[in-house]
Amino acid sequence: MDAQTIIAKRIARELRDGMLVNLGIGIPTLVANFVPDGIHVFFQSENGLIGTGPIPEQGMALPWLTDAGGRPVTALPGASTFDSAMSFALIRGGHLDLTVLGGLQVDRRGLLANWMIPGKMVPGMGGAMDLVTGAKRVVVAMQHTAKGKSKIVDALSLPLTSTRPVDLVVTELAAIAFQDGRATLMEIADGVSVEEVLAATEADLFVPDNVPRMALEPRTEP
Amino acid sequence: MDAQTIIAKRIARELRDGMLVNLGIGIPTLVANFVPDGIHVFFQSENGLIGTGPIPEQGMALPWLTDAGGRPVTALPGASTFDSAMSFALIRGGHLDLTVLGGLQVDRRGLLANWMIPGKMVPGMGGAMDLVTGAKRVVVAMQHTAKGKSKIVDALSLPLTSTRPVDLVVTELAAIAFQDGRATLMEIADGVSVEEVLAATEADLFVPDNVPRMALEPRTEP
Amino acid sequence: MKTISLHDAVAIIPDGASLMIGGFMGVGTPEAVIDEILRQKKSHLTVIANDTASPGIGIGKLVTARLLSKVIVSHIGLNPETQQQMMAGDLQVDLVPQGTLVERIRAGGCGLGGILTPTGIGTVVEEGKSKITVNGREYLLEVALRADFALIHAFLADYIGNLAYALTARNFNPLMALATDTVIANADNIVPVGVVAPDHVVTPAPVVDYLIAKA
Amino acid sequence: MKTISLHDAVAIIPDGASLMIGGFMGVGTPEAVIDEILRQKKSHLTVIANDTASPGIGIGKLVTARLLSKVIVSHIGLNPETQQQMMAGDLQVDLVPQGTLVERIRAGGCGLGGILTPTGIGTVVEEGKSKITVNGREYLLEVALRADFALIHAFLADYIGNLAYALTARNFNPLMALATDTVIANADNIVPVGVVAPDHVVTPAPVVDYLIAKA
Repeated sequence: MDAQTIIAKRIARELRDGMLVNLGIGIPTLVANFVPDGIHVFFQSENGLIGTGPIPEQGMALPWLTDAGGRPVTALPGASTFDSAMSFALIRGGHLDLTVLGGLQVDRRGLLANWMIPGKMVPGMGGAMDLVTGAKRVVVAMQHTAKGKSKIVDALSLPLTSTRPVDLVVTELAAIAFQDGRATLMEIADGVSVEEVLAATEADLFVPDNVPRMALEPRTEP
Repeated sequence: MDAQTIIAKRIARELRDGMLVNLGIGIPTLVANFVPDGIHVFFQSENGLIGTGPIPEQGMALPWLTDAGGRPVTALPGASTFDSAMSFALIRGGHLDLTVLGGLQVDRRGLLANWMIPGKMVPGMGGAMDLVTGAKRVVVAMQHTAKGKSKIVDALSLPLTSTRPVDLVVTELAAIAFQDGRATLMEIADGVSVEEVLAATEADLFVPDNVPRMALEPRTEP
Repeated sequence: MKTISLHDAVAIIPDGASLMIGGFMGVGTPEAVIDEILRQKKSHLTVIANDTASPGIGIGKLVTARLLSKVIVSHIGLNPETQQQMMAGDLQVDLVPQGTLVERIRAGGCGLGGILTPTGIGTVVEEGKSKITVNGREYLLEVALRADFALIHAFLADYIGNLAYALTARNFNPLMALATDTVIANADNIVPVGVVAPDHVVTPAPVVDYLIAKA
Repeated sequence: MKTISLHDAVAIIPDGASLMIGGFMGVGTPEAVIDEILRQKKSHLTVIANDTASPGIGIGKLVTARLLSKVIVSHIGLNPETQQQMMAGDLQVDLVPQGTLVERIRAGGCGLGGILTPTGIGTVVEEGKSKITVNGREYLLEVALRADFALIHAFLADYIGNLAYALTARNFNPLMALATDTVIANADNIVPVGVVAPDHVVTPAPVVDYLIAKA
């Protein structure tokens, strides 16, 4: 299984029935492919849609029904559309149960940097600062390392997204939770040892006595 | 002609084609009866309606299509309805061309008091403070005196509605404009002398050499 | 979102709760919910709403039954009983300019701490508030307002909780539906999911906690 | 409201004007108006919008043609030309969090001086701004934003200027339609007055200054 699929399947296990969820561009988008049967999740696109459905079949796209990347999507029965003020009222106002975003770096306390590399790449923060600041639960989906360097760092070298720490980081190696300013190794992926995770991680991790394997199969509870 | 009709007919001459207008409860409401032929005015009700039409015919009222006093109205073709945030966005945001309100007192500079008589009558300001603060033009419709006392006073004894002075006060005796902090007697009603107006007015009025009669017939220009 | 009986919805509300109640002079107020609050004799309530309607209508019924200890409203002029209880010191009445009230509620629902408005500057409304100058103009800082429960009236709901409103019964309802911990909606009509066009939904389903089932 | 030709609508816009342009990655941008701005070679424009789309789409065309001196946007990641012109110092790019941008535009249209948001606190976004504590939480004061012109795309207009939008093409359009001195709307369909239900109008006619006639 490739890294992206591992990450997406694991994060899909965070979904609960009735949740309002925002998925960022990239790996987070893949989470929508693994919603467990029997639960209904509302996916929000911050461009003004709740009830985002799959990519339309050939010939059935509409240019003004798109995701936040501008790509055509469909709308499920019960969808709603609204202006950008309502969209960010939902995000900033605490109505969003879960946001899944990409990350460039996460520090030992869970602080996230994901919107620019000074002098190199300045995409802008888009909705990321509001999402991290306002969502009830923030999950980061990212590869554990980039060019051999850990993305889970002691201190951020890139500009901060929000002073609100993220709750969970899921990589192809591990699931790491951030609570009370401390990073805890919650789960390790199949075929990966605790030592390998620690070696690939710059930040100090608290390692419980027993670290379970990362489950990837769909949750069956509602 | 009774005092209310004189006032309403005179204020109707302030209407121009395409204006967005809010009429308060009481005498201001009557202005809608005298819209000149050939012009189209948008009447806003602050409870969330543009395109307020006349009172419905017997048996054709709808309990959830009402004016700001809760009385059934009709909606003209091209009407729109919206929430209270949009309603006051229009009012506070400078989109309202004209508001016509009742008044308890107006002072020599045009400052209005119209929302409470301490210890006696406390209706609350409702939308009045936003309307006076935000509308492009503010016209007060009121009787010139109450219980023999002038309502156009030197200094307000009642709580202020807004620091923004009104533009015009129309009574059954006169039209008085407020500009640059000064009250000017613009027009006098038929059968009334300048001296009678001055006698009925506590505030100092500037009286031009020639004070024309208050015209009440509909304007014919657009 | 849970579908719930009228009785059970109101039973959730404890005495002393703060309620945002939609409506403008009773139009757009969930009248059945008001009647059930009376029947269950909830007391010491704080109500945030545009007005207290008139005796016998909407929030006016709660005033008459003396179930309220405080109201935050823009207007009480058409309910003499509110004025009498206020003058007698039995009911605390906080009067807020209507445009300020709606923005304070909206801010509460949108995660904003407050807004700057020119309304009220230089009047009794400014007492105790900060004044902030932006681009040479002075504004009052008005802070966000939230409550425990929102009592919402809609014209249409679908079975997952999307709401649409009718004409002037919309007013404060969609704003209040964002600004409380628990949102209880009562709709004139409940329709199958997919029947309301996405562009015509005003309150998206995920913000509604309870939809009152048709009796 | 005046109905006007596409040519005449754009001719009103002077060089150096500030424009709010609806759209999100080009979706909901009045593409025909963009093309006419290119044809008339308006220059030194300031654009306030969610993003600069991609090269060849919407606002991206204005970037490529180098007609802009400044943009105030939340995102430029999908337009490498914007990034290049910014790095080269040819284009001033003010990056604003999307939720803050939309509230600043809304404040400009609603007569508010600004809003308090938690977004950006503790980040580079807070530089030079006031921080205000409300109920123990710190907020940034973000001030209202207005522009000279709004370029609005609607799905439906009626002949007096009421506008309705389609699906995700709504986005910033209705907010910008309140926040500028002059509002120019281009609609896919212009329908007789009375055909759009009052509850389905999103932008009320009186705020629209010019409606572009169908060619």
